[in-house]
Amino acid sequence: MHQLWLIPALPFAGFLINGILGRRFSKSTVNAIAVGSVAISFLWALKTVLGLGEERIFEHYFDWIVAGGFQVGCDFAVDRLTAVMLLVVTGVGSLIHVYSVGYMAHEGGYYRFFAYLNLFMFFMLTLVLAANYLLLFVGWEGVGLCSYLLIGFWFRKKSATNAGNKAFIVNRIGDFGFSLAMLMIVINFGTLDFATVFQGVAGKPEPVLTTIALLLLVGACGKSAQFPLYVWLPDAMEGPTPVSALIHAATMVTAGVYMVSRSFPIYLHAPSALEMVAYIGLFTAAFAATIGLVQNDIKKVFAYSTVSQLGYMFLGVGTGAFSAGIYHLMTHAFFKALLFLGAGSVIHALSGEQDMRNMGGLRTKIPWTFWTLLMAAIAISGVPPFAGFFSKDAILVSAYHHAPWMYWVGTITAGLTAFYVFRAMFLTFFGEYRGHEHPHESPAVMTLPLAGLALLSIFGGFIKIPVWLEKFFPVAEAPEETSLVLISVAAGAIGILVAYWMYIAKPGLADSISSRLGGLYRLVYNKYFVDEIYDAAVVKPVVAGSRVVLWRGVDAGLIDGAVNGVGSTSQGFGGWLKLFQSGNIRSYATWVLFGSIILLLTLGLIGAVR
Amino acid sequence: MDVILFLIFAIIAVVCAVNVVVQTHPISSAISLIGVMGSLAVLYLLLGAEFLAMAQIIVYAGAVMVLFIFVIMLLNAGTEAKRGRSLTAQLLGLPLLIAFLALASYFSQRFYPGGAAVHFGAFKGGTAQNIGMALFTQYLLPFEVTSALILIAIVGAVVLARKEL
Amino acid sequence: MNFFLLSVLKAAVVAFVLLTTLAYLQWVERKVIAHIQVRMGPYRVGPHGLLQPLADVIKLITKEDLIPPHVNKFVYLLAPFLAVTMALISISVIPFGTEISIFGNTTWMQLTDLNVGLLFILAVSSMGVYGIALAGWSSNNKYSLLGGLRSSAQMISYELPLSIAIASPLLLVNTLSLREIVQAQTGSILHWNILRLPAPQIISFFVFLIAGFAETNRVPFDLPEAENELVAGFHTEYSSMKFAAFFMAEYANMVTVSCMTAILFLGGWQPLFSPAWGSNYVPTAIFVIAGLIAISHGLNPARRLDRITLPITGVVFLLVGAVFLMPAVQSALIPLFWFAAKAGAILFLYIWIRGTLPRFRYDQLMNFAWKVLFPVALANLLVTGLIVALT
Amino acid sequence: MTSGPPLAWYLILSAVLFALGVAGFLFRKSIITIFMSIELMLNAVNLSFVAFSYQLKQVNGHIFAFFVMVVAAAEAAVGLAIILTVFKNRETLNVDQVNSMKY
Repeated sequence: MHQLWLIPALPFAGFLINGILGRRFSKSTVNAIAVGSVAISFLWALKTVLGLGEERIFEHYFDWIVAGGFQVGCDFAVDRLTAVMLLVVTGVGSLIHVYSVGYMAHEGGYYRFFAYLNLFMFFMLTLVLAANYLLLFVGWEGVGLCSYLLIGFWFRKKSATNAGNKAFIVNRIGDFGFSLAMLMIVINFGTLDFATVFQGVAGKPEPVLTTIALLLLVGACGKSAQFPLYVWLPDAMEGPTPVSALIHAATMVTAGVYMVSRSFPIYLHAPSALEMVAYIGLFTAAFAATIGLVQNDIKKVFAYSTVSQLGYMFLGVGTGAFSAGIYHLMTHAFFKALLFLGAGSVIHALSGEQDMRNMGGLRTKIPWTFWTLLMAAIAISGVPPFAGFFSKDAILVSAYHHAPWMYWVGTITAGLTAFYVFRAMFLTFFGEYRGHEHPHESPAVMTLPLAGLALLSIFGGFIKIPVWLEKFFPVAEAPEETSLVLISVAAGAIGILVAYWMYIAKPGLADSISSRLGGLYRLVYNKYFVDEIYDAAVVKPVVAGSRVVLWRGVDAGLIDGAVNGVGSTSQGFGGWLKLFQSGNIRSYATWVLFGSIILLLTLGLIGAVR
Repeated sequence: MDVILFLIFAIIAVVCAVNVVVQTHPISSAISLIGVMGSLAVLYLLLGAEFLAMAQIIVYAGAVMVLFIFVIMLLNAGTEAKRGRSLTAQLLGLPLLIAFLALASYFSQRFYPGGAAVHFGAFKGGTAQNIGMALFTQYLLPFEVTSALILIAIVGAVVLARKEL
Repeated sequence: MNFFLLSVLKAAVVAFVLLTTLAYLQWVERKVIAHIQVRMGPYRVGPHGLLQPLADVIKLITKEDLIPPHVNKFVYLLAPFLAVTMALISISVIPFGTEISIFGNTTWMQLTDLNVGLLFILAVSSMGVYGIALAGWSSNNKYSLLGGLRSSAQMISYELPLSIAIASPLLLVNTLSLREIVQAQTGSILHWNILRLPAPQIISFFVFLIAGFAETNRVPFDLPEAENELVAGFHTEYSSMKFAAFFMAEYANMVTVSCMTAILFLGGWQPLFSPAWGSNYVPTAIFVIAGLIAISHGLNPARRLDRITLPITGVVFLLVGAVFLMPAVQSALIPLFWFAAKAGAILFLYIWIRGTLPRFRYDQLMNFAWKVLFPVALANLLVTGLIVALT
Repeated sequence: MTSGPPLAWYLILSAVLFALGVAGFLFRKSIITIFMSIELMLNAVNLSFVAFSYQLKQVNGHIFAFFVMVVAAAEAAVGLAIILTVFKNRETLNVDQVNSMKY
C-alpha cells in the first residue's frame, strides 16, 4: 500500500481544523496548519511518484455504492498521467499557499480563506486521484463549490457574489453534460471504473461513444472555460488573486483537459468528437486572445489569456497530441500561476489598484516582481528555451500534422498572446508612473514563491512530459520540424516587437489605431457582446418566464388560489364545526368514543364478512 | 384451577376498576387502581408473561402510581367538586359506553369462540430472555426511540414543573 | 409428600424463624448501640435482657388501639398492613441454603424459586413505599404528610441506583433466578460477584449497600422519621400493633436487603474458601472458640449470676460446634451457617452505622442519589458490560 | 386440560376494564381521576396484547405492552407536571373549569 489517501486527507484535515477552530487560532497557527498540510501532501505525492513505474498503483478503500450488479468503490489510482497532475497541483498549490500568507495578511476572514483553500486542495486531489468517473465527479463538484466560495470570498461585495453565482450556474450546464455522460457510460458499460470502461471501449458502436465523448466535452468546456461556456472565468477574477492563480489558472480549470486526456480511449474511438475538441480549442484560443488584446484590467488580461491557453491545450488534445496537451498544462500552470501571482504582487504593491492605465514605471519600484513576471511573460510568448516554448511548439507541430490551417491559426494566436502579455508588461512596468498610490515591494513570503515559479517557468520545459508519457498514450508522436518551430518563435517575437513599438517606442499609436478601427475595437473591447447575447438569449427569457408563468401563473394563481380556497372553505366549515369545540374535554372524549365505536363496527363487520 | 384463579383476579380487577370510577376521593381511586394493576399482573402470570407481570408492578404500581399519589399529596387534592358539567358526556356517554362494551364483547366471542382455553404454563415465551432477545434485535429501533422519548419527557416534566413558569 | 403440605410447612418454618429473627434483631440492635455508646442496654428482663423482645411484643399487643378521629380510616388501617405485607413477602424467594432431604423428601431451603425472582423482590420492595406514603397522608397531620412525601421521593430516587447496581452482577451470572445466581458463584471468595473476574463488582456492591440503606429508611437516610424535625414522621399517629407493624416492616426490609447483598455479591451460601481446604470445619472452630471463651469467663465471673450462665452458654456452644461435625446434618447446616454469617455481617454493619453516622440533610440526600450514586452505578454498568462483551 | 378459561374471557375482561376507564373519563371531573382512568384504559389494552400474545404463542404482544408501559410512564411524568402547572395557575383540578381553549 502506498497510502494514497493521505495525499487528499492531509489538506482535508487542515480544512477541518482551520474551519472549525480557526477562529480562535492566531494567524501563525492557521498558516502552519494550512501550508504545512499541503506541503506534507506534496512531499507524500513526490514520494509516491518517485516510486512509480509503468504500472499504475491502485488502492481500493471501501465499496461506496453497491446496487445490484452496479458497484462503485472509493478507489484511488496513480498512473503517469495522474503523477503529473499530482505534482502540479500539490507543488504549485504549496507555493501559492505560501504566497497567500503574505497576500492575505491584512484581510478579514483569514482562517476562512485558508480553510477554503485547503478544502479546494482536497477536492482537486480527489479529482486527480479518482479511479472512477463518479469519484472524479465528486472532486469535480467539490472544486466547483470551492471556486464558488472563493470567488465570493469578499461576500460583502455585490460583484463578487454575482461572479460566484455566475461561475456556479455556468458550470451547472457543463456538469449536466458530464452527468449525462456518466449515465450513458453506466448504461452502456455497467460500470464507472476507468480501467473497466476503457477495456470495453473497443467493442462499442461509434455513435454511442461519440455521444458520450461529446457530453464529456460539454462538461470539460464548462470546467475549463471553453467557448461557449467560458464566460464565468473572466468574472471569477473578483476573487482574491491567489485564488485566481491556483484555481482559475493552474489547477481547477485544467480539470477539463485532464478529464479528456484521461478518457482518451473513448475519444480515440470517436474521431469526430476528438475533431470537435480541436475545433473548440482552436476557436477559443483565437477568440479569447483577441479579447485579451484590449483589456485594461491586468487580471482580466491574464484571465482571457488563461482561456486562450486552455484552448491551446484542447487543440493539442483534439489533434491527438494528448501528451503535448498535458505538457502545456504543466508549463502553463507554472507561468500562468506566476503571472497571476505577479499581478497580485503588483496589485498588493498598489494597495488594490488593478487598472493598467493607472500603472506604469513600476520596474524600478518593485524589481523582484518585475523580473519574475518578465520570466513568465517570456515563457508564455514561446521564446526558447523557456517553458512555454516546448509545450506550445509540441501542440503546434501536432496541429500542423493534423491540418495545416490549424497550425497557422494557432501561430497567429501565439503572436497575439505574445503581444497582449507584453502590452501588459509595458503598460505596467515601463514608462511614467500614472497612479497615486505609493508602490512598495511585497514581503519575502510573497516574492520567494514568485522566484520559485520563475525558475520553473524558465527550466520547466526540460521536464519532458511527452517522454514521460510516451507509453501511456498509444498515439504516434508528431516529428519535430525546424521550420515550423522557427515560424512560431518568429510569431512570438513579432508579437513582442509590435507591443514594444506600440507602447514604448511610439506611445499613442495604440489609441490612434483603436479610434480608427472604432467599430471593431468596441466589439472586441466589449468581448464580442457575448455576455449581453447570453443575457438576452438565456437569462432574460428565464427570468421573464419565471415571473410570468411561475410566479403570476403557478404561484399566485394556482398555489395561492388553492391555498386560499382551502382556507376559505375550511373557514366556512369551521363556522359550523366550531360548535363541537366546547372547550370541555369530556365532550371531546364522548366524540372520540363515538368514532371508535364506528371504527369497531366497521372493522368487526369486515372481519365477519371475511 | 385456572378458571378459579382467573375469576378471582378478574373480579378483583373489575371491582377495583369500578371503585376507581365511583370513589370521589382521588387517593381512594389511586389505591383502587393499584389493585387493578396488581390483579392484572397476576393475570399476566397466568398468560405466561412473567417478565411483563413484574414490569407491570415495578413500572405501574411502583413508579407511575407513586407519582400519582405524590402529586395528590402535594396538591392536597380533596373530594371532587360538584360544579361544572358536560351535557354531551352526560347524555351520550352511557348509551355509547354500553354500545361499545356490547360490540367489543360480541366480537371477542365471535372471533375467539370458546375452544382456545388458557392454561397456566402452556406458553413459556415470556421470560426476560425472550423479551430481551426481541427487544434488542427485532425491536431495537423502537427501543432506542423510546429512550429518546423518555429523555424528552424528563426534560418536559422538569421544564413544566419549574417554579418560574 | 404432598406439594402443598410441604410448602405450607416450609412457609411456617420460615415465617417463625423470620419473625423471631426480627424480634431479636431489635434486641441485638439495642445491645450493640448501647455498647457503642458505653451503656449496658436491656438487662432486666431475662439474662442480659434476652426476654426483652417478648416483653415488648406483649406490651404492644395489649396496648389500647387508638384511631385518631380526623384520619381517613380505611387508608389509615391499610397502610401498616401494606407495609408489613410487602416487607415480609419478599423473603419467599430468598434461598437460604442448598437442597436438603428430610424424611425422604428432598427440597430446597427456599420457599419458591422464580425465574424472575430478582424482579419480584424489586417489584415488592417498590410497593413498600405505599405503606409509608399512605400512612403519612392518611394521618392528616403535617409532620406525617411531610414524612410521607419525603419517603416517596427518597425511595423512588434510590430505587434507580439500586436497580442499576443490581444489573451489573447480573451481567456476570446471566440469570434472574436467585438460586441460579448463587450457584453461579460456586467456589472460593474469588468467585463471588464482588471479586469475580473479569469484572469485580466492588463499586456495585457499595452502591447497592448505600441505596439499600436509603430504601430501608435507615440511618443516615432516615429522613421520613427524623425525630427532631418531624416528631416521628409518618408513624406519628400510630400506636400499639399498627406501630409495631411499621417497626417490623423496617426490620424485615433490613433482613431482605442483607440477604440480597449476600446473594448478589457475597455468594449466598457458598463458603469462604473451598471445602477441600477445610471450610467445613470453620463453623465448628468458631463455636468451639466462642464456647471456650465463655467458659473461661465463667471461671472468673464479673457478676454472680455469670458463674452459672456463662459455663452453660459455653457448653451449648461446644455442643453446637459438635453438631456441625455430624456428617448427616453437615450438608444442610453448613450452607445455612455461611448464609447467616454473611447476612448477619451486613445486619451488623447496619447497626454499626446507625451508631456512628449522623443524618443527611434533605438536599444532600437527593444530590447524593442523583449526582453521585446514579452516575457511578451507570458508569459501573457500562464498564462491566464492556468488559463482559469483550471477554 | 379443558378447565382453563377461554381466551375470549380475557378479552371481555379487557373490554370491561377499558369501558370502565372510559366511564371514568366521561363522568369524572377531577383531572387526576381522569388521568388515572387513562392509565386504566392503557392497562386494559395491555391485557389484550398479552392475551393475543398467548394465543399466537409469540412474544411480540409482550413487547407492545412493554412499550405501552414506557409511554405511560413518560406520559405520567409530563401529564402530572402539566397538572401541577394547571393547578398553580388556576387553583382548580376540575376539568370543566379548564375550558378556555374553545371558539
